[in-house]
Amino acid sequence: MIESVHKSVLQESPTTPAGLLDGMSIALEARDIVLDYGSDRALNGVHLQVPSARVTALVGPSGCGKSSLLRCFNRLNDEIPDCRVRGVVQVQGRDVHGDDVALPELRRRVGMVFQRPNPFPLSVYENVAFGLRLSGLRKRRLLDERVETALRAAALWDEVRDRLERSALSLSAGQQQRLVMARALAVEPEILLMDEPASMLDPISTLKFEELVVSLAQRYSVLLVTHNMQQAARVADFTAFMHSGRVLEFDATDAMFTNPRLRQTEDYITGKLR
Amino acid sequence: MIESVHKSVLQESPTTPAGLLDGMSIALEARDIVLDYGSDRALNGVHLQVPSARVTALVGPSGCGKSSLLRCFNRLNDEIPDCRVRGVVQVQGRDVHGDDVALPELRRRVGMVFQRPNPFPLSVYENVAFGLRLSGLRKRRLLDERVETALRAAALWDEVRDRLERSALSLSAGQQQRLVMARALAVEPEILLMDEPASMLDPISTLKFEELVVSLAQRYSVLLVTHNMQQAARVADFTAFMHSGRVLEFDATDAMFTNPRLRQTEDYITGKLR
Amino acid sequence: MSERARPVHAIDGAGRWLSAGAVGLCLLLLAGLLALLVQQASSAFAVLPVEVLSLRGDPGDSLLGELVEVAGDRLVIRGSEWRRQGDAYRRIAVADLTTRDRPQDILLIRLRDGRHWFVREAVYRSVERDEPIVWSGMPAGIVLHHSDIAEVIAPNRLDWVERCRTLLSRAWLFLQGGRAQAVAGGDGLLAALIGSALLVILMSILVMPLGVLTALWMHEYAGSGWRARLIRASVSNLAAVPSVIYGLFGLALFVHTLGGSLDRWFYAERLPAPTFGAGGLLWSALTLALLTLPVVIVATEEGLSRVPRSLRMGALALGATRSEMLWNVVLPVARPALLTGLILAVSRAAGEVAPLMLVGVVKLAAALPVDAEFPWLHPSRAFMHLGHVVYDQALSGNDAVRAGGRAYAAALLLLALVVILNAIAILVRNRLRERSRQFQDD
Amino acid sequence: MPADLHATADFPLSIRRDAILRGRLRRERWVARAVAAAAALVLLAVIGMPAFLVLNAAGSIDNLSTLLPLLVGSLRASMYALLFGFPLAVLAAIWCARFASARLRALIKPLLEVFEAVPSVVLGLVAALSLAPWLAHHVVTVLLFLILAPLLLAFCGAMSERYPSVARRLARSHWQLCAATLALLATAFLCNGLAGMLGNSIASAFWEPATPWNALLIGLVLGVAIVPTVFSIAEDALFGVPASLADGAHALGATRWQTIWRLLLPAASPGLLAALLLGFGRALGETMIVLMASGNTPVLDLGLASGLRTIAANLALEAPIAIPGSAQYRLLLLSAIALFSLCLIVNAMAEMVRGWLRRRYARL
Amino acid sequence: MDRLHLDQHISQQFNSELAALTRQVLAMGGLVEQQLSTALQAHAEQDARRTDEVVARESEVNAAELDIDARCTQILARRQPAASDLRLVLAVVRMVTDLERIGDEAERIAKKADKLAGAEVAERYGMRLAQMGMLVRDQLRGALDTFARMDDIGALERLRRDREVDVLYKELAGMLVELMQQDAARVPAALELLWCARSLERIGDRCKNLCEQVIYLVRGKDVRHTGLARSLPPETHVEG
Amino acid sequence: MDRLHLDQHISQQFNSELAALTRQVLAMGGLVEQQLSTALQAHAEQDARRTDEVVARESEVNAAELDIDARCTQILARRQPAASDLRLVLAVVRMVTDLERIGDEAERIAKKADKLAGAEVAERYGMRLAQMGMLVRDQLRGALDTFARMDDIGALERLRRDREVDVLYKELAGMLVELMQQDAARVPAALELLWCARSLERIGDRCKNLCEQVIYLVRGKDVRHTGLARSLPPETHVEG
Ligand SMILES: Nc1ncnc2c1ncn2[C@@H]1O[C@H](COP(=O)(O)OP(=O)(O)OP(=O)(O)O)[C@@H](O)[C@H]1O
Ligand SMILES: Nc1ncnc2c1ncn2[C@@H]1O[C@H](COP(=O)(O)OP(=O)(O)OP(=O)(O)O)[C@@H](O)[C@H]1O
Ligand SMILES: [Mg+2]
Ligand SMILES: [Mg+2]
Ligand SMILES: O=P([O-])([O-])[O-]
Repeated sequence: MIESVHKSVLQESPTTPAGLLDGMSIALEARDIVLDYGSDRALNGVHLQVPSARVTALVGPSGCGKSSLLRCFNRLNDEIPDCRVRGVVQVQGRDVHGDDVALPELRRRVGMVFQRPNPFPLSVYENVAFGLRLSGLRKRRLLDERVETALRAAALWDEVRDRLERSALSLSAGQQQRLVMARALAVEPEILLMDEPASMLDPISTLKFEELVVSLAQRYSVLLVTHNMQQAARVADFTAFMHSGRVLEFDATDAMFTNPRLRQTEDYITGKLR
Repeated sequence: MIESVHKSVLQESPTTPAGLLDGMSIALEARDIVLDYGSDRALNGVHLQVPSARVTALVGPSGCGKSSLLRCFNRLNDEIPDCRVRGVVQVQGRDVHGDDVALPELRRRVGMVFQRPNPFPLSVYENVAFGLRLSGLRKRRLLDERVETALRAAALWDEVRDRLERSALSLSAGQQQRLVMARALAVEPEILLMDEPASMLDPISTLKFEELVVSLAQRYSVLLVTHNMQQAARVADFTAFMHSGRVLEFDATDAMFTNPRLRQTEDYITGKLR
Repeated sequence: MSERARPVHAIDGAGRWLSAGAVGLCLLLLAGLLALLVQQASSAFAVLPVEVLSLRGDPGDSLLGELVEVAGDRLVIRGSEWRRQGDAYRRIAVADLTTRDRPQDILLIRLRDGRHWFVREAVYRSVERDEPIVWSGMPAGIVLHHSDIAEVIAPNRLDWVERCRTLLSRAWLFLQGGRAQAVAGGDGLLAALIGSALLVILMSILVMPLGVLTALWMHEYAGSGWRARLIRASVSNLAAVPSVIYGLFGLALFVHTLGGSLDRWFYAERLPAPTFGAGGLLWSALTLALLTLPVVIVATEEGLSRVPRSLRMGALALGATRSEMLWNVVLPVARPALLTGLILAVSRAAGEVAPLMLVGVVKLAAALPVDAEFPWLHPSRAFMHLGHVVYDQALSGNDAVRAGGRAYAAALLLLALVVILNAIAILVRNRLRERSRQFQDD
Repeated sequence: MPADLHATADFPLSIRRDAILRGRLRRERWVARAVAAAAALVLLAVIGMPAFLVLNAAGSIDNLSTLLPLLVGSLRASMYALLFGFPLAVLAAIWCARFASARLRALIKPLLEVFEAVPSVVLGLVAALSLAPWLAHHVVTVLLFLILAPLLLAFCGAMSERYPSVARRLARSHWQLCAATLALLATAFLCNGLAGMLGNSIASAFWEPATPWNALLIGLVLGVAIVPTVFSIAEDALFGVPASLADGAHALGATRWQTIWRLLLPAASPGLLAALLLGFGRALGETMIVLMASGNTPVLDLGLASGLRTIAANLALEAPIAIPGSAQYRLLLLSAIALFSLCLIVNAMAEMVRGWLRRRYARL
Repeated sequence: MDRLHLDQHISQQFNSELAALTRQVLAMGGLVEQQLSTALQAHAEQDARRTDEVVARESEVNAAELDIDARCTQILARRQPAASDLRLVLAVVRMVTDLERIGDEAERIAKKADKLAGAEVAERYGMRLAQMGMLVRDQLRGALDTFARMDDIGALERLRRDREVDVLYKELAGMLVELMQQDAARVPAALELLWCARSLERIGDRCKNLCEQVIYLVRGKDVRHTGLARSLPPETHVEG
Repeated sequence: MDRLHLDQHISQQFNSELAALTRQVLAMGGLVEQQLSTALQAHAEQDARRTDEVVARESEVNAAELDIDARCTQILARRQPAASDLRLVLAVVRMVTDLERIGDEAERIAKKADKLAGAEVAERYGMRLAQMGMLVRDQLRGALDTFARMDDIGALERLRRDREVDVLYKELAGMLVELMQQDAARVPAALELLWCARSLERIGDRCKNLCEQVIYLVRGKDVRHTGLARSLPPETHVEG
């Protein structure tokens, strides 16, 4: 998927064990991000590298700035009044705040899935075709093809093939969330950001959705915010722990959940109070 | 709290291992409950015994009728148009559908906590005093006392003692949920029904809330609906598994989570598809 | 559990019944209003019994006329209207009557200008066909030509089916009474209907783009800055301004200032006869557009704010620009709200009378604002309007009884129009609410 | 899938080469300009209106005192209207939002809202031609009804709770509505009968209307006219209170009325207040009803029996014939400014209090 | 795998992790079995190369233990298994320790082969040792088999057959003691042989443990120390 | 407890469960230690009652194992422990098997005391056995102690001291073999003594396992089969 391996110039931060990401290409990188909402500081010097073709989970207590960080990568923070971001954000080695960056193109490449399933009130088909139409695709045959591919990739094709023209809102919550995923996949992003995508789903839909996320990690770089520690443990290859606006620890998920390096991480994972 | 030990006349149903509840007093009992919403059947012959002074969890897939069953015990289903309940529902051995049952009194004795924290838009104090005022308590000194007791029981006193007059809506979600609990405790119920009370809370608030539930089980009989299997495992002494309008299995939580008797239960607990 | 708290329950019951009674009263009032309108309107067209009365102390003469009303111990009789409508009413105390009769052979002759004459069948038949009709009892100098006769019926002989038919045909005649009648006798609603429709259409064309774009700006572009707050506050206050003030504003700005200037610049040759300098269709439409602007803006904004943030974010995150997001996602979702705004604006405009009285509506228009003459639409012309017909007929006219009936008929028509428009708006809105509930943030 | 993805991978985010993308960005800029222009136009109109009125009204004005009866007339009409219409509308809203079944509510709410669309000229017509003559003979009936109906209904309600079988039957909302309506009709007949028995003698003692077009008539009709406005907003506010609050109260053992009284009314108070003030504004600005049914007599009397003339009606009557620039014209403009300001003040108050209450009951 | 439907989780990854885990355990079991066979061969053939082979591969067994244990820890940390999944992981955790110890004993046996090479005692009692070795290897293979098939009945049977090993061991030990008493010179060799027999007996014991874990896994009943898993009912799951 | 903050969970119940678990393990450890002491006493005092005592209490050890294992399963099933909590439970699961086996060996030793009663060999080598016993008991106590204090450094030291036990065993075994070769009549008694020594050696080995588990628990590093836990850094948790 991503051929060029962008070696980060960032010197190994103390949050990450030495050599952990050696030889991996880096899909997303945040360097010293400071983010303010008006006068409230939400992020306070975040460093993070997200490797390509892996699932990276972002965990941490409520309000520690996970969603804010996520929105930095596709500059969705631009849509929030009073929100100011400083620092370097790179997507596959290119600065997203560069002058020559076109937001629509950036956001096409960095797909996003939200907490609450948000299908457009259109048909299933039109939902998936939405982004394609935006980018100027008109031919019905091509559209059909791409829609099917995306729905298959989102493990939804079999469930909706007979009702592509039905309203997307008639799907169950779990299906809706997978539809939203298909919609994001249709425009062929390289990176997927997910903000607590399964927190509104019931346990069985959650498991199915996690299954989907894992299967996607073969082709896409996934950055997944979750409140649910177990979920991070189940799906992520790497886990980053955030606390009060900083990434405190970044490690392979196995290591994080059996032997975290920081006291704070340990406390959060094992449910202790400081 | 509950003096008289009500021995159930219900013969041991096959859902429950023989002798499991022997010698325990039964706080709630449902016998052959059939519940319809209009023409949709939500409960289809439910048998359940909830022991006193224990936490009993009710788990099962979405839409299997957990909430509907819960509302049978305080007859909150009466407030839903088109909802019809048949069968015997007993609270501490007394039929709740009896002619001599006064709803306000029944509901005072059977407290309920909902999924979404629903504090009234009043001050913290007035929230807790609400039920007391309803039952005619006016003396400020007495009210103060009872409010404090309830807040202490809900493990909230220390956090709100200095802002009893502030709006309850200014509390965090976790605190709100404990406030709602205090409100229910203030009227001195004997039984507490909880409908996914922690599903809206973040992990740390959830843990605190669970802690509260466990501590309450010494004085109250708790029936807790939850989507979260782990939560049931953590807090419940007994667990009932519901599926499509029936209670299929009822057992001690330890047994349920290490060695369930039914295939369906096992599949649900271990996350398998049928 | 068995102790019962009676006082609580008693208050509960009292509250229930009181509030239910309030709803009942509202419904009764609504039903009463409708019934009254229908009854009064139909009485204007009903076929009334014709009686022959002889009065005490006036032995030689007997009265022939329709029994219009029985008010207590008095009768109101309308005799033949020899000269003009409304000149033949007589109020008679029952006590003064000696005989009262409803002979079968009385004919009612309705003339084309709406006057009613009564004559015995025998007399009518005896008259020769070609000549002007004259019969005994007719005041001197009055002549009836055959071409003037619209209808001849025998009111006392009709069965109820025929009565209904007659009623409906009279109502229909009244409704479609064209310009000719309008000029002649004010008897007809077509001109008023056309005027109202043109007004509303013109107003919609003016208000919709402006309102929707403004709402979009407020909700989507301005954020929560001071400019958006300023406009929002202004619009909210605009909504609170009484409609008659819009009328005054329209009069002062559009008619007197703008219209006056236009006349001086372009139509100087016609002065002092005003062209745009007097009330007219254009100024009325502009005034109403201003009046309904808040309705459209508020409805649109409400619709926009019901579109969940998550949908916008979803579209943006897919790479849509802001305008693409608005056009492809937000506006389609908010479309029912726009429609509601439009319909509410239209129904408000259709029912407004007070401002129009200041800026262009007239009792009788010399010409319709549309005709076959280039440029077909004449925005400077004064026009007639249903609501104003109601007002006018109710309070003026020498034939109060008939005018009242006509006022009620016009009112019924107006009400039907407005209610239908509103019902559509409400249905659409409820539909929208149902739909938006599916993806509502909570 | 992404064969063409590799093609652009070298310039991941660049716009330079993509004509479609450039077109999209250009369109975006134009749309933004158009929208801003429309907003500017509206702002111009909004601010221009009062400014224009004030500019035109400038000049010397002599008989200012003629405005006073008009102002008093306006306030009087609105007060009577609120006195009758507001409780009626709020009670109806309570029933609709909290007692009616979903199906009944879906029927009644639109019905009463359509009521709002009834053009005021129609109500004026009814008031002037039908109600006024009738009221002249039935004042006592009406007054009796206004007093007796609530009492009787409350009594019926309290009694019905004594008999569980009755109460249970009446728990179905349509039976409840039927029963209450029947009780109302019965009360109406009772009042008519009573009035017939003692009507003339008592009435003539304190009621000698100089005219059939009096303040009582205006109060009733204007009251009815504002009922839909008030009802609609109040019902929305009451229904908008989350069901979870009511559930919470029920679960604590509160009866429905307790829930309404202690919880829902306070929680909906911003909406109720807005309803009150908007109703007041509507009554203040109402023209046609007053024009047609008030007699238009500028008197300084506060009683029910006398007629009145409001600013709005006065404008409608005099403005079409006033000569632009004349003193009378300027006086009219001045009265309009007065009315305008009054409405603005009411509206601003509504917004303020609403905002305050909303903050207080925030995050519902 | 079939009996417990371990491959029917919604999460394919979990399925494959559990499958890999059982596969690894079986592979380790195979390895250990192989070690035991080789060790016995070393005795039978008195071939030092066999011994070296066993010693060389012992580290593989150790590595397998560490690896499987780490896997179990990961599964526990990442999947929060419950019910049968949890029992599987716990059973595996206990089984690998046993397997590793079996590997140790095999190594010990193999090492003795060197010392016994050419000893007359070995020739005399080699057959008996081999016989006992066969039985024990059979037990081990059987235990692994019951695990592979999740066969609780089979495991129960195996459990009961542990006695046979004990009987053989007692016999051999008695003979060897007698021999030692008779011939002081043969004491070292006999002692070595005794250690071998003792090791085999220990392996038999471990196989018993393996079987107990299989029963625990399938039935959810811990049958250790209960005197041969008395009165287990024949079937566990009620299809509801 | 301190080191890993096991008592600082939000869930008091979890805290107390973990506390109870460690307490139970320590109690079982105490019991096993007691068994070992009694067994050694049985040898020293040649008192059959001591032996009976050990045999009688062996079932307690078994019961403790089952009980603790069940507890661990419950904790795993109900609490989904991670990180240090998970390591604690897993360490305990492995430790109890070891403890139970130590109990078994103690029983075995005690039983030999009967057979050795009055034997001359016992008198001669009793002192040495006792010495070895003391050392092993010390190791056991030390291992339990490091567990109680979550003391990874201590455990590392203990690990290293296992060699001493092996040395003693080798000495004793050598002497006994020599003895047997010299005096055929003493073979059975010497053999019994050898079994005892062997058992003590096994116990020493088990203690090593215990220490390894303590290190795993505290450091999260599995040091089994790694040649004495080379080069463990001194501290684990960075306070961030
Ligand atoms: N739009 C906003 N305006 C102002 N402050 C905000 C906004 N969004 C977030 N914040 C604040 O920024 C901080 C970080 O918020 P963020 O949503 O990124 O946290 P989070 O880790 O995603 O929390 P959660 O787990 O609850 O979603 C919080 O303190 C929050 O209150
Ligand atoms: N008010 C209602 N009207 C009609 N049907 C209802 C109503 N409430 C619930 N149902 C239906 O009854 C069934 C059981 O619902 P219930 O809410 O009791 O399930 P649940 O187990 O609580 O589900 P969840 O876990 O999603 O809360 C569902 O099929 C649901 O659609
Ligand atoms: Mg977030
Ligand atoms: Mg539910
Ligand atoms: O480790 P053992 O084989 O002696 O139990």
